[in-house]
Amino acid sequence: MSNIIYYVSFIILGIGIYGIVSQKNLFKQLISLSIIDTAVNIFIVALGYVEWGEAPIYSAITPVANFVDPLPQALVLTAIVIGVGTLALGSILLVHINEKYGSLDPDEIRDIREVVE
Amino acid sequence: MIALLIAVPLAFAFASIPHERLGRYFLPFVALFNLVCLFFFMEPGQILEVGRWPAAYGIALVLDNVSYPFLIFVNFLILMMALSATLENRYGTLLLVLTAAVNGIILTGDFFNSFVFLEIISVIAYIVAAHKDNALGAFKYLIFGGIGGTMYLLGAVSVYVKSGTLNMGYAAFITDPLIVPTICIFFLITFLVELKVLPLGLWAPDVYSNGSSVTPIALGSIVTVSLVYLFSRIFLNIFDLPNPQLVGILAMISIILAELGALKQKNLGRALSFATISGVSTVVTALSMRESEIASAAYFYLFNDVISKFILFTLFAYLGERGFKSNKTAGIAFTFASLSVIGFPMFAGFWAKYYLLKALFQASSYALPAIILIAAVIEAGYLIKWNVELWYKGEDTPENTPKVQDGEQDSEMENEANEVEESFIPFGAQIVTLLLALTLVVIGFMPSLVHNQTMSIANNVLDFRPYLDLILRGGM
Amino acid sequence: MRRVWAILVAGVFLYFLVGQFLPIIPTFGNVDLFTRVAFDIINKSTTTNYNAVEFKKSKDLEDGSANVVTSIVVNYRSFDTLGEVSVLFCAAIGVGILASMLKSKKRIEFEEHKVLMISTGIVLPLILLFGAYIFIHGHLSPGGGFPGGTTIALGILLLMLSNNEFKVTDVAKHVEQSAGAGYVVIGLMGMAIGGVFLINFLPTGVVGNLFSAGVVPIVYTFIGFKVGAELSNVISDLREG
Amino acid sequence: MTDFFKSLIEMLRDPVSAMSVLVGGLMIVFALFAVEAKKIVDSLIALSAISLLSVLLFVVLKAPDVAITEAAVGSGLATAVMLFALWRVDSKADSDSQQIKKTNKQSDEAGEKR
Repeated sequence: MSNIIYYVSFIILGIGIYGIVSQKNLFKQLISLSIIDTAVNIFIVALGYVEWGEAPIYSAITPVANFVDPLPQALVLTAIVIGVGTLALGSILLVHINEKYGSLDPDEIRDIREVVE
Repeated sequence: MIALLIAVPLAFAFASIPHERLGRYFLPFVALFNLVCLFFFMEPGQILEVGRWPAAYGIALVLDNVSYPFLIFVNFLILMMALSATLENRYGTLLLVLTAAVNGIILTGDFFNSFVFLEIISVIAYIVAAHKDNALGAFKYLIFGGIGGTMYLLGAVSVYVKSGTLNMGYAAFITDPLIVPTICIFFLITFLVELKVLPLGLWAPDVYSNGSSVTPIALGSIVTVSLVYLFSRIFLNIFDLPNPQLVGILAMISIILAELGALKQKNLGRALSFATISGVSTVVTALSMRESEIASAAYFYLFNDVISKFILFTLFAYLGERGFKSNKTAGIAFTFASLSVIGFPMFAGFWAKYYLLKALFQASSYALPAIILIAAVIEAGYLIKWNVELWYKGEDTPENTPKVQDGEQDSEMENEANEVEESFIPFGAQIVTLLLALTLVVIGFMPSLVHNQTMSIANNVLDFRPYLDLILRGGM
Repeated sequence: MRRVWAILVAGVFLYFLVGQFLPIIPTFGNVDLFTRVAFDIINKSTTTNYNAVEFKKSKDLEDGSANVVTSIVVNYRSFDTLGEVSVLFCAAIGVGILASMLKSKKRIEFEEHKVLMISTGIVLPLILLFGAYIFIHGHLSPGGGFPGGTTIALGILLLMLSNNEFKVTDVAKHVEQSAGAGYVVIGLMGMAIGGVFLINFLPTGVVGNLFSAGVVPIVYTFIGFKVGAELSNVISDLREG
Repeated sequence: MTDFFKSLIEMLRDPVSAMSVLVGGLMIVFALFAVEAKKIVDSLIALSAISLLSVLLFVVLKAPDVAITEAAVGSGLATAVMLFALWRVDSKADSDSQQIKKTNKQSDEAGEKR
């Protein structure tokens, strides 16, 4: 079982960080933040994978416990919902910025701020 | 019993949805209830296992000699804020949830639970930061806070993977010390962002200078105190700080940069926010040295810095850059607070700096004292400049422009003068700022009041044994 | 210039992750569950001694839900979920505050679509039923309060898309408030009966039955309603502006 | 060279590695596209695709709970919220035709959850 999935999530995490630092448009930064969230969630669930384990639910198919580690999954459940909460706030903040400064590009915003102050 | 500190604010927050103004009236009573509960019904040395699951499996709330004084200080600040700030319609509900989250982050003994409370505090901070049409500052804070939160999550899960449990006491006991530094890097990034150490704290000046009476106090004092607690719990009590010299140097650079930044600010709000950054960076530098003397001095410094910034930001929110001509009491409180920040002899600030320098000289480390003195000089520079400017704002303008309507320039002076008359400070804010200014003076005369507390905190924080015994013993 | 700087930062962080962090964590898949807390949580033997849990057979365990992830989220670490619910609560309030402060009150209108109107009439009850199914069976099948509530919110979003007159009224606020208060009340009832906050005071029954996991289905129903109401508020705030 | 291919095939035999290579590779492409796309609408659609692909990965990693939550919350709601914000942000430059295209995408996405 090679660590491919770790490398995949690390690369996507790297792309997310690259996106936040390199993109000027604020909307793109919010999207990169969401990419980072997804990458970290995949990494955490992958940390809990047991090679021959089943989905951690007692059912007719898996009546006896031969499960994957359920705790990282419970943590990711919370992390996903927190990610959406932050995202919803970020979107409404972007609408505010666009309404006040007319654009989402920090350079144009900086010029308008000089004029305003 | 301990869970009431978190359940009651949440219950009131949920109950205050129907009417917008309801939350504002619940907040002072909830803060008072917390303080009464803390003083009369709880004493340190307790553990509460939520849902009666053993500490390693479920979540345990730990009330020991370190979290007890911090809880009292934070709830006292929340009560002061409830009285002094003018809250818009829904902000009361948000601050109730903030009370629950801050109590939670201080009490919890579980890594992932502190991540959830950290996220609650961050979400509320983004909303409060957007107050007074400051959406850009709030968005920048959201991006930094988002990265910080994800790093904390990675740190919490890697602790679980290596130690098998999420409980702070057990995890520290089990993980082998070799891998702790790499895991702590994740926590370190979060604290560098949240505690505004400059390269990662660039969001702070925009957020704190939006001129609202809620944002700098809720974020600058209440959240900062609870995050300093979490920083010292994780890096002094449970794990040890990865390469502390590097962190110390980074924080020292941040002090100097913040002071220089504050010096050249035209706007009082931005100058104060840079001053806050330098204050918290000083505390972080001192804490990163892991000496009980220095840590106790750091907590004293934090106490003085938070209270004086509370006064300065509240008065800035109400007065803006109008002078103190019309309300002398506010002026006195403002001057007391700024003198205390500089470290003037008869104020708490003097003792804060004195204990810190004494402890540092005993530990024979001379880099930080030099920087603290330089910072004090720069602080004295711009704070006195602002004080002088604000005190003599109203006087000199009427002399050189005789009272005759002869030019636009004159009418502009005219409406600025009578604008000074109109600017009133709500009664609650005046009382609170005066009360806090008095506490600064009282502690200036009797520093042992606070110093004994900080000594006991520092001794307890650096000693992991009682914390683990508390968790192993289990309890209620 | 910014790209170079970004690549540098991402590169340094990736080097730290792959070089320093990866060797520490166990390779993918060979995880020894015995060393982890999860082993006792799977076998539901944190307070009692270990005896194998059997679907539809073992009775009155310390936690009765068949879905182990649900038992962690709502029973063992129920405090996280309380915090989790208040994150969404604050996000919904935040969007409400900020949306009401917007000056340009411009409502997003959609093109009237006959096909969409009719298909929504057929599909919407099924979506709401599916959402309710998810959070009622939270302790048996995968899913729970959060996906169930979100599915309901998406059903309401579909309703918004299909006809413009639809408005989310104050009912959503009251549902959100009562569901949230209900969750905290269950925590306090646990405190009153069991002496400790958020204890599972109802009998847990046989693993696998519908009424089996004590407080868990009730808590998940509250969370389902609360999340559904909150997120439809968020969507309607964004739309009304 | 042959042992490289042999190890590659041997690795692809086990479902998780095979899936993580295929789906992971696709996600990396979408992530790069989302970051570098000129128009924000395209990067939003790419983001929604990443969420949906991550649902596949969660299913393969034996995490059905997380898969359902990510499908409903991550791709369903996050995309809807950001689309609404995007319409408000560049509502001036936006034409009606674009809106219709979006509503169809939105309704079938909510529909397939039925």
